[in-house]
Amino acid sequence: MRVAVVQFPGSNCDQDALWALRLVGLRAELVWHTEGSLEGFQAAVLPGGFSYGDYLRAGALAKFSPVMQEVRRLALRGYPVVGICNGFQVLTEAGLLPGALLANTNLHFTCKEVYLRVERTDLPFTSAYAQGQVLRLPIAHAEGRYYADEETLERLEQNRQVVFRYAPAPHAAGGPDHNPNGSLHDIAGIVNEGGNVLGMMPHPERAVEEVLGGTDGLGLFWSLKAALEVLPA
Amino acid sequence: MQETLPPLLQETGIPLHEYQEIVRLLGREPNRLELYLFKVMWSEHCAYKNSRPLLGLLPKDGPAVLQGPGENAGVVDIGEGWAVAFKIESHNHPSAVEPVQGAATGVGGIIRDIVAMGARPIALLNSLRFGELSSPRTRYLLRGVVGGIAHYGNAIGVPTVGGEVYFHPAYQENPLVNAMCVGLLRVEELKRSRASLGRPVYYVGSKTGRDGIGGAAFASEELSEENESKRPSVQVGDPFMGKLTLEATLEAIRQGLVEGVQDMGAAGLTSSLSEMAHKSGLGLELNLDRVPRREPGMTPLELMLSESQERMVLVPRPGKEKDLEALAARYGLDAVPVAHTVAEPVFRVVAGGEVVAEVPIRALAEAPTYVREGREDPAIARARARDLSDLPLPQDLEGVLPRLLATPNLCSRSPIFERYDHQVGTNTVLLPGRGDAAILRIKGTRRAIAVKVDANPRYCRLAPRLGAMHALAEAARNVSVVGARPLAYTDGLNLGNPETPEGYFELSETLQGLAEASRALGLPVVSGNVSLYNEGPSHRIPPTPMVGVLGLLEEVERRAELGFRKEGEFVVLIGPEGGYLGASEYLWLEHGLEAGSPPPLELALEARVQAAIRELIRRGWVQTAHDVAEGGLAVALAEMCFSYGLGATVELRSQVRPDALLFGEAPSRVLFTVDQTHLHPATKHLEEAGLPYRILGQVGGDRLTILLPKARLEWGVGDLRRAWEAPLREVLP
Amino acid sequence: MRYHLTLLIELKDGILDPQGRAVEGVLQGLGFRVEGVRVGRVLEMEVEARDEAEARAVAQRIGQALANPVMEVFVVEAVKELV
Amino acid sequence: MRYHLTLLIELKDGILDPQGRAVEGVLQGLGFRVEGVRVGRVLEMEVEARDEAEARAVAQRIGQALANPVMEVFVVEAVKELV
Ligand SMILES: Nc1ncnc2c1ncn2[C@@H]1O[C@H](COP(=O)(O)OP(=O)(O)O)[C@@H](O)[C@H]1O
Ligand SMILES: [Mg+2]
Repeated sequence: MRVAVVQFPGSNCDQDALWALRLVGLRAELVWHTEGSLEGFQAAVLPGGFSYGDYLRAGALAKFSPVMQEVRRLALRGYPVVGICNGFQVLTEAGLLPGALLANTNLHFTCKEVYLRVERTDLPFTSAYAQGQVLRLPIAHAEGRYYADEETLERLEQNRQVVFRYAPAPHAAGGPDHNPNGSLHDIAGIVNEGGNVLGMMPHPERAVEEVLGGTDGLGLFWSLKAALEVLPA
Repeated sequence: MQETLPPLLQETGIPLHEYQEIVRLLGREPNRLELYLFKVMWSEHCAYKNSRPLLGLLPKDGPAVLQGPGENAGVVDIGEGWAVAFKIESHNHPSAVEPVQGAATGVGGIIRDIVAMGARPIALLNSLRFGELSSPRTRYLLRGVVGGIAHYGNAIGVPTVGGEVYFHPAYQENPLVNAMCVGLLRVEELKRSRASLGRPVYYVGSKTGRDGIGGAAFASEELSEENESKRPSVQVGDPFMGKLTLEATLEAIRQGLVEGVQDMGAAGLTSSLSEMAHKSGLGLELNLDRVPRREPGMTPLELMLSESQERMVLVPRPGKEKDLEALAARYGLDAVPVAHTVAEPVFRVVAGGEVVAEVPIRALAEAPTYVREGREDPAIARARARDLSDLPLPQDLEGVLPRLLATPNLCSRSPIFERYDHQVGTNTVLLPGRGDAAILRIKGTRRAIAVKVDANPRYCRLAPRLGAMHALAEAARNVSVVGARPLAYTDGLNLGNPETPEGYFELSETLQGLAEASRALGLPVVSGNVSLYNEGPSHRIPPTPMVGVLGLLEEVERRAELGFRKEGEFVVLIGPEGGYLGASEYLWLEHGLEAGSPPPLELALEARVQAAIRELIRRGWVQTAHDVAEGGLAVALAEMCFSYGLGATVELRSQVRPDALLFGEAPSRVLFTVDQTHLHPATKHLEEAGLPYRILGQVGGDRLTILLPKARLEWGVGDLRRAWEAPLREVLP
Repeated sequence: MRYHLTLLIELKDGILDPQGRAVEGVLQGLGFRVEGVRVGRVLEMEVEARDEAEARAVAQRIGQALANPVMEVFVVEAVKELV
Repeated sequence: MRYHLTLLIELKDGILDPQGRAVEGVLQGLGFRVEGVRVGRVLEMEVEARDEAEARAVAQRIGQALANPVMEVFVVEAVKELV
């Protein structure tokens, strides 16, 4: 089972994603964005970073990279595709996920820990989590405010496509502060209708070892591994 | 000839005696381009004219040192075949002119220095100085500088893991922005700025435009109304190109394609190429027609002086030229052989088939140095001598602590570091705000490094020599209290005009202090930067030696953070209870005074305190430790409550005046916590080490309670925390 | 022929524009009586084309490639022949 | 009277525009024959003014307030009366 970690010019969490995937025993390899084929890969990760400097708009220029055709093909065939942070932005820009990611309402890059609730566990990305489990994960982005029109939002909710939602810290008083970027419906991560393309703003690959201060991201990689084990090669 | 000279000298600002020296070295009059080459290479920034003799005082050798000063960055061995390259660099003047781009290009520049050593950058730090926080200009600069650091560091993917910020009126006209970068490399991949004879020298990266023409020279001039008009065209940082250039350079090194690497920083092509050739004991011929350009019509002078960013110099190994070109093409970068080394020791510039400049390479590289007479500013001596014993005691001791926590110099820095990606790379073990130094683990080993940069402007202003000693001692202490053994340091020396007796006095005192502390603490300097002429019309900045210390943890699990974590743990203080009011933050806040002497520093004791806390951490007995710095014991204790919202009750018994007891400052003091089981072995270790210590109390509850001989003070941790968090949040929402 | 193109890419009406709001706050603070401030991007560039109609068509295609229809609209603001 | 103002704030000539360069590279990769791409900001807003001349003067002052004189220039692109 091979996982492609796509490197766009300006990606900078590519090595981190690779490290996390390998930590759970997945065979992961870097694939440069000019690559014309993802033959032999059963999953793709679009890592965080600043593809094309995030110039014009985060993710806007990466959607033209040749490798995106192949990512699209993989997705259409039902293989898991994960976009983390900038990868999520690329997936929405490329139309593989609905909606868009706009500038945070605070107008600046924000790096801190947030909490998110797992809304669905019947996915290749979340099977290792419990329904409603609250995860502590880091965010690091300037354009993470999820936006979609009313109709799209409603469809997302009806189809249960919202996978992660920003939530208050467990045992905390609560309040409106838990949403770090102003995303609609507190959305932190969504899947496509088929449930095989995930985009999320928080960084699960930054929370995979105790020494980094938390392991709540590991579940995602374990889930992916379990899902890939039952996929036809 | 004679009559054409004065305008040219006026235009370049080269003093007559230096011009005469240039004529002597050349054996003829220089042409205009040649004179400009001298101007930039003989600028303070490139040539260290005033500081070089004094820098000689610093110890530069140590068992861990693989590369000392003289290259793009210093390198130390951290074991298991790994080494760490690090350096600090100033970008003060560009940041004063355009804070966002000035700070961004400062970050980009120091990253390239690290890459030039063959190291992958793994951490950034910065050291910032502004005027008073209440001033609109300070706010504008602070927002811009923080924005610029975030813009570049976040995008290029190097975590910004630490730093320091001080506000002081003397920086109002001349803010300081220094950036430090740390990189990781395999010992065998260490690169230097070298080329062998007859090799082509490649220009790799971004194209050359009219950016920052004359910036290096500009960096060495005082800011004044008059040279506003001399403003170079602003250099713009491009972290995207920076990232591609970084990756291409490191890949070329990993694949064994290159023999030498040099970044193009201040003074661009002129400095990078001439210095590389000089260090290689060779000459060099540069063909300007080959230089990739962004704009039409650039003159040789503009090309030679341009400080366009994101450019590197790579010297391929024989036969690897095509591989290097192909690699650069893959990243969409220009890679052009613009020069080649020659045996004749000259720097020759060719344009349009003609030699437009040719000067002996030594002459460029070896500028005259100056040793001057220094004299202390009597006003400063008077302020230092001021007797503080008659100061009234505050009416409301309890009220002082929240006010102190809310001063710009002590309040929470999270509104700043939240804007920096501090985790990319997944090596950051101790996040900003969580410990006195940042910790980064080394993947594939159990090792980690710790880094911190420090310098207290009040101490340095009132007593430059002692202040510099404090800067090194404190940076090293910060590294020690997280459990790491300091190995070496880098220093960013930011001072005023060395041509004034007061400025030279401060420079020379600063270096003598650093040298003394280095020897006593056994820490060599491996790299650094000197930025002089930092003054405006009415203020000279305090001498500001920003010291960046790098330390090693052999086992990353054996470390300490600063927050109280476990109810019931005992709070222990190493060192005396009472501090000094001289030069303290308290004195400034409550009495509006910057006066008195900074606290005395006993370096031998300092070294023993640091060794002791490291040992307690190494044995696994201590997981929480914090050094007692500005604001004294009360502030240190409050800070320890903030990470997890846990309070403590402690008792102070000393009979010194209560404000000195609570808020007085002194070095060589460390607070730590330890559980019941390890309390005895820990205190026994301190006794054996002959160190004074006292068990002050215990962790617990959500209040901080301090019992004094004649008073009981109590605060809600939440209240203190709110006071501490508010001030910068207001500026950086 | 060479043409200079100016394209504007702006947020659709009704989509929250925090940057516009921040600028509005600054301007109002300075005493300007402004409202409804919106911040977008302007792109300027030069292209080769046979005639103005072709240049305009190219501008349209570039706008389509660069704007995100989920939240943005683009306008070809100007097409000018260069001499 | 109410006026709608359109201001363009762009980088001065000669100042590196990393954004423009990246966009240019991508457009060329897509086969567009473009050159000299520059990316700036466009601001749209409404103001109260007695007449067009005043509205234009306000637009000038706003441009001065918002553009960074070290790196940027501004152009008042349009002043339109609203009905
Ligand atoms: N204050 C200092 N302490 C120690 N080394 C210094 C100091 N200032 C400069 N150096 C060293 O002198 C050399 C030249 O510095 P610099 O011109 O800043 O290098 P670069 O051109 O690579 O930025 C470097 O090796 C630097 O580390
Ligand atoms: Mg260098």
